[in-house]
Amino acid sequence: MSAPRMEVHAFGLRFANPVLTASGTFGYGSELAGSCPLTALGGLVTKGISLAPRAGNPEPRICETAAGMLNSIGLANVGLRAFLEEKLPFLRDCGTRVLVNFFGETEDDYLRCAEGLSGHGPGIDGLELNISCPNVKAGGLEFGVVPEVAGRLCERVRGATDLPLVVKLTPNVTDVVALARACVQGGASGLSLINTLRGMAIDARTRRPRLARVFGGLSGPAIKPVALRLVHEVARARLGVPIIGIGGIMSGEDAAEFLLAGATLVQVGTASFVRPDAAARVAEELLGYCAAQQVSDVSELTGALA
Amino acid sequence: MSAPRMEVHAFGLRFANPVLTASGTFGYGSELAGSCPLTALGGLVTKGISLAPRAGNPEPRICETAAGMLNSIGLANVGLRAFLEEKLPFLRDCGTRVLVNFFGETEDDYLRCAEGLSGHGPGIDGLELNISCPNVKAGGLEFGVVPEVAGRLCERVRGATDLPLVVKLTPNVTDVVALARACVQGGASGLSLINTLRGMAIDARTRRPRLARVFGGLSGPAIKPVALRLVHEVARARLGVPIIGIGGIMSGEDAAEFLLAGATLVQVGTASFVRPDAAARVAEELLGYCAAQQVSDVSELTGALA
Amino acid sequence: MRFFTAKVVESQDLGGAYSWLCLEGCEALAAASPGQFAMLRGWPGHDPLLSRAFSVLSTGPGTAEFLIRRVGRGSGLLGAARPGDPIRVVGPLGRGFPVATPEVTELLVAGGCGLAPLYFAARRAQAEGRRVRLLYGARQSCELVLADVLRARGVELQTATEDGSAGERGLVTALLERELAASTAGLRVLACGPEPMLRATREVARRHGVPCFLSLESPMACGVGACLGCAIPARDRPFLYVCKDGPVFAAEEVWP
Amino acid sequence: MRFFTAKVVESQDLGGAYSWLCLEGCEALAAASPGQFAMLRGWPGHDPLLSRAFSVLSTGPGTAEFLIRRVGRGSGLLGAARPGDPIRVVGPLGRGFPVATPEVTELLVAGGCGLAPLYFAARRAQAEGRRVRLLYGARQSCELVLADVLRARGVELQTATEDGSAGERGLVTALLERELAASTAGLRVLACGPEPMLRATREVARRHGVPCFLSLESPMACGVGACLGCAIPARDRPFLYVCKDGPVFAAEEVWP
Ligand SMILES: Cc1cc2nc3c(=O)[nH]c(=O)nc-3n(C[C@H](O)[C@H](O)[C@H](O)COP(=O)(O)OP(=O)(O)OC[C@H]3O[C@@H](n4cnc5c(N)ncnc54)[C@H](O)[C@@H]3O)c2cc1C
Ligand SMILES: Cc1cc2nc3c(=O)[nH]c(=O)nc-3n(C[C@H](O)[C@H](O)[C@H](O)COP(=O)(O)OP(=O)(O)OC[C@H]3O[C@@H](n4cnc5c(N)ncnc54)[C@H](O)[C@@H]3O)c2cc1C
Ligand SMILES: Cc1cc2nc3c(=O)[nH]c(=O)nc-3n(C[C@H](O)[C@H](O)[C@H](O)COP(=O)(O)O)c2cc1C
Ligand SMILES: Cc1cc2nc3c(=O)[nH]c(=O)nc-3n(C[C@H](O)[C@H](O)[C@H](O)COP(=O)(O)O)c2cc1C
Ligand code: FES
Ligand code: FES
Repeated sequence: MSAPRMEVHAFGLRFANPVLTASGTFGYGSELAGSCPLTALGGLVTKGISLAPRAGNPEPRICETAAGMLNSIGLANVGLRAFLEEKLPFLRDCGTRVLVNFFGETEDDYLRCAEGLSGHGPGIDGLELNISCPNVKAGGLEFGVVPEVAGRLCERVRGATDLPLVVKLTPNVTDVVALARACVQGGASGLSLINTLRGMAIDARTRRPRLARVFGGLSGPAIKPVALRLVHEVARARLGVPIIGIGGIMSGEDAAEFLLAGATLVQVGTASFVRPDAAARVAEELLGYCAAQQVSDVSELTGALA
Repeated sequence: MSAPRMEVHAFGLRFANPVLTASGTFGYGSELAGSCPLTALGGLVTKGISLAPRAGNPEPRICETAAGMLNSIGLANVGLRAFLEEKLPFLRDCGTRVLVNFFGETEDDYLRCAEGLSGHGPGIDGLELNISCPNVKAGGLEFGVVPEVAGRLCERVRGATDLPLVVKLTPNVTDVVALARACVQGGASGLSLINTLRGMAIDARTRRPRLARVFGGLSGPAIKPVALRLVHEVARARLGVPIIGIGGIMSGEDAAEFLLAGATLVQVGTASFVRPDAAARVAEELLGYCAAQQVSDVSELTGALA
Repeated sequence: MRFFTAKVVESQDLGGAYSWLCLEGCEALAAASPGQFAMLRGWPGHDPLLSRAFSVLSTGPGTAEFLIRRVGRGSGLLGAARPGDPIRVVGPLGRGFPVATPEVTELLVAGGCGLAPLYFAARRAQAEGRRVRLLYGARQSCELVLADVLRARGVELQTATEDGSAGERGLVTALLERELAASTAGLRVLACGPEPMLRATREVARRHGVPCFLSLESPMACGVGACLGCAIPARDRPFLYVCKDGPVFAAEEVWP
Repeated sequence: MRFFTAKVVESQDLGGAYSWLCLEGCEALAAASPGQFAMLRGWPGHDPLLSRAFSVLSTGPGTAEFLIRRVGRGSGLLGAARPGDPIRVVGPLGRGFPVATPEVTELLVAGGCGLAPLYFAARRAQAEGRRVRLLYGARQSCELVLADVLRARGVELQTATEDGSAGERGLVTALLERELAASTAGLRVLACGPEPMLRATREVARRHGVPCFLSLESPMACGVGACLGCAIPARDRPFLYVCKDGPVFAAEEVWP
């Protein structure tokens, strides 16, 4: 048998393979490029960008949990302008697809950020809209929990850019399918799920929360069963857009599980902290898996749960 | 300093210490009593009881995940009558507090089960109402996700029994505080949280779900950060009833964390599978923790997050 | 059933992905009978989380031996354990093979790592002066672990491999068919191995009217009847539980 | 920065909850300078999940040594590693101590497991023929690990313990105060240890007008600047990141 075909098409883009890095776990692309050859990836997703730079939350910002970690980085980022000036040049010719993750505290922030990220030619192949952010106007409730709110945001952002627009969903909701549907109706080109699960940790000796901001986002292998479930629920709803599966992927087999559950692409997050070459390794192992399982085209796996 | 006082009062009951076993992980009390002395516990919670016996789901019913496990036992149980005839006699004189967990597929099931479990004198100290069950009448949506539905169920069950009524909440919701509030308004004497997180697992080689019923409940250390967060959210809402903290407790320090987050009691679940004496050991370690931290009365810890 | 921490005394790689593990501090397993098992765990941290089920291979003064096929993470870690490593043990667990009277001849049928409980049964029969024969099948010769040991100890042994690299070429059930065709007097079949082999064994025994007992596997969380995770479909009720009703079942009780 | 799997050659329990670990296959760490660190991981499974940060203690041909204080699960597992065990390594990482010109005299101040980078600095200074003095404090004598080795190698060493069981009774900053009171000419203070000790060291150095560099710790996920988890409050911007801006900082850059 000839080598399995690993190329995947989604949102009008061609990806060399289905494995991307996840936002916030691979910096702006250059930090880990030395250990994780970008050309081995299907793509990378940048740290979340906002209109203005953000310093992030007070420390401690991270702590380890069983087979996982909590973070409350606070969406620290260099801001739109510095991103375009300082980070984009590297990404222009980095040898893989680039999705830029972005967010705002108001609808306007989101719109202006999407506009600002558009029209730069190569270097930004698509946008990933992070809707798990507190909505300042709505008193801190997240944009991503009420279908109408999320749908409206997608619709407005959709009008502000011509780039493929992937919407990243939060898992901390009763009915993810309702949200997903609203986003697709709002014009989402695809759906990324999942973002982190809300959690907390306490130091029993000091009696203090282990994160300065008390609550944080849980990621890593611990959340994989929840992530697979959400991907599968959304996939079964057949909303007509590709899904990017995210959550606890550490190996090529983990990636295959997400594809089988219904994802077209996957993202590798926390694994890159455990070993810097994780995403490239997942891609390589996924190729090995396809070869061993006599899968001639990796996209056959999508939704092929028996 | 004299030995820390470990006794706790809640729902009008005295518990020798704050550590109970969790429903579905300790059988009907006798299975593990040989390795886990019941007198060392604050109490035990039985496997969930329904009006009629239930055989449970097809196999495979369980699978391991990173620092956790999924189960879809399908609420297999001997049914109310056999419980009263065959299991209750052992519990009458077992040396610890007994809460009977129960559930139904309709409101009527719930009511009749609560009635059937009441008025038996010693052996049943209280009831734990599992509302994370598919509501047959409401087309399979769980009783535990819409505050009005959950509140109404609590109210009706409250009218059907004089026993302390603890309501066990599901974590798979956007707003657990709204649910908790509805249950307390419905007359709950206390709140247990959390039940399992909905998840799934896939065998990439066979392409099949690892559980016959595809979806299952995630438990174990993996979910502790989510459980602590939910307990803390509900505790901060100050609803005026004691909270039983559950989710991934493996050690006395884990138990202390739940108390600090706002729980009055805790339950040990999956840990009993990893070592049969887990709950007794957690109680012992919690005593050791109190002694080392110069806590003279364990109930001082409740909500004492710095 | 007891819960305790034992210590590795010796560990050997037997080839064919099998390890042999000898633990000390296992006084509590002295009363184990063939077919009973223990839940083992010997690694730090919560991943893997659950203990793994292994049949008792044999017991000595304070010691217990296990045969471990390294198929995944848990068995891989146990198979790689080194002398001095602590292993947490819950056991002895479950219902073993039925007790045999002197007039019974046990015909043991082992497939792959199903050898463990039958090795124990063979040695027990020898110790009790009962006649015993073992039919032992595997895919290839390197997987016929402990066959030499059994032969050296005088156990009557026939082997079969799928690739013909040792013993007869073919399945162990072909050996069984021939044995039962020759004579069935006083015979009782005890079998352990992969499910297809057990189903075939049951069928051959049924055809010849010979009582048959099967040692089954199923995923287990607790091993002690508390989780209800180890259900298998049964004949006269919906489910039986491998850890407490088994792992040894009369062939007609299960898989309706 | 490289990512590779090394192997334990030797491991020693130094007492006082300290282990000394020597790894082979560490050619990639040969270029490490004092103050740089590596992320280490050496256990199966996903729990613990993250690698742990350890300062390079010294490097040899293909080898690297680490001093490991066993304070929790990860350091406990690394400290208990045995010859042959595989250890995954990312390194060398971060910015080490500033390069010293021949006229600079480094005054090294170590508290507890803060010794590691200063041990490396002391040996490097010796190798380069620069004068170096080490002030080394701990709670009790058994925690003054490797002090004998340093003395035997001719490093000028003064010690202090809080309980007076070795060296002077008291804090290492008292030794520093005395040294700086005697003379500050050409001196540069390099320090590593618990935060209160570092703050006190900075204060003493500031009072005497001596340049001071601190090696800091913070929880880390990646060690390479990708997670933004290792933030510490800084003077002229909100945060600096220990793994990429440090772990060595000029004292006045941090903790405004
Ligand atoms: C009663 C009983 C006796 C057994 N005796 C032996 C024996 O003597 N020698 C031997 O080599 N093996 C024996 N097994 C099988 C052994 O338990 C599994 O091979 C082992 O659990 C695999 O764990 P793993 O982590 O290596 O594999 P993984 O595939 O990584 O395990 C994942 C999960 O599935 C479970 N699992 C996987 N395979 C099995 C299986 N076949 N049976 C039950 N659970 C499984 C594991 O326990 C674990 O929870 C026995 C099983 C049972 C139920
Ligand atoms: C740059 C740097 C260099 C270091 N050099 C050394 C050294 O040479 N020798 C030595 O013994 N120790 C050193 N440490 C501290 C060492 O990293 C921690 O002691 C270790 O991470 C504790 O892990 P644990 O699992 O044993 O403890 P746990 O408390 O179980 O760890 C829980 C989590 O907290 C993190 N954590 C706990 N304590 C620290 C700490 N002090 N610093 C950073 N993260 C921590 C762990 O990495 C882990 O993620 C260094 C730390 C840093 C940041
Ligand atoms: C340290 C850290 C920072 C993150 N930052 C972002 C971010 O800026 N935007 C975003 O959409 N997701 C962010 N995430 C979420 C990840 O992209 C991913 O959805 C999540 O971690 C689950 O995947 P994993 O289990 O593979 O890590 C972050 C996650 C981590 C651990
Ligand atoms: C095998 C299994 C069976 C369970 N059965 C029940 C049940 O019958 N009723 C119920 O309310 N919760 C049930 N639970 C949920 C537990 O009581 C507990 O809420 C959950 O497992 C989280 O705690 P843990 O992480 O300590 O296991 C079950 C859990 C497991 C693992
Ligand atoms: S393994 Fe838990 S009941 Fe059988
Ligand atoms: S540890 Fe990840 S950025 Fe510093």
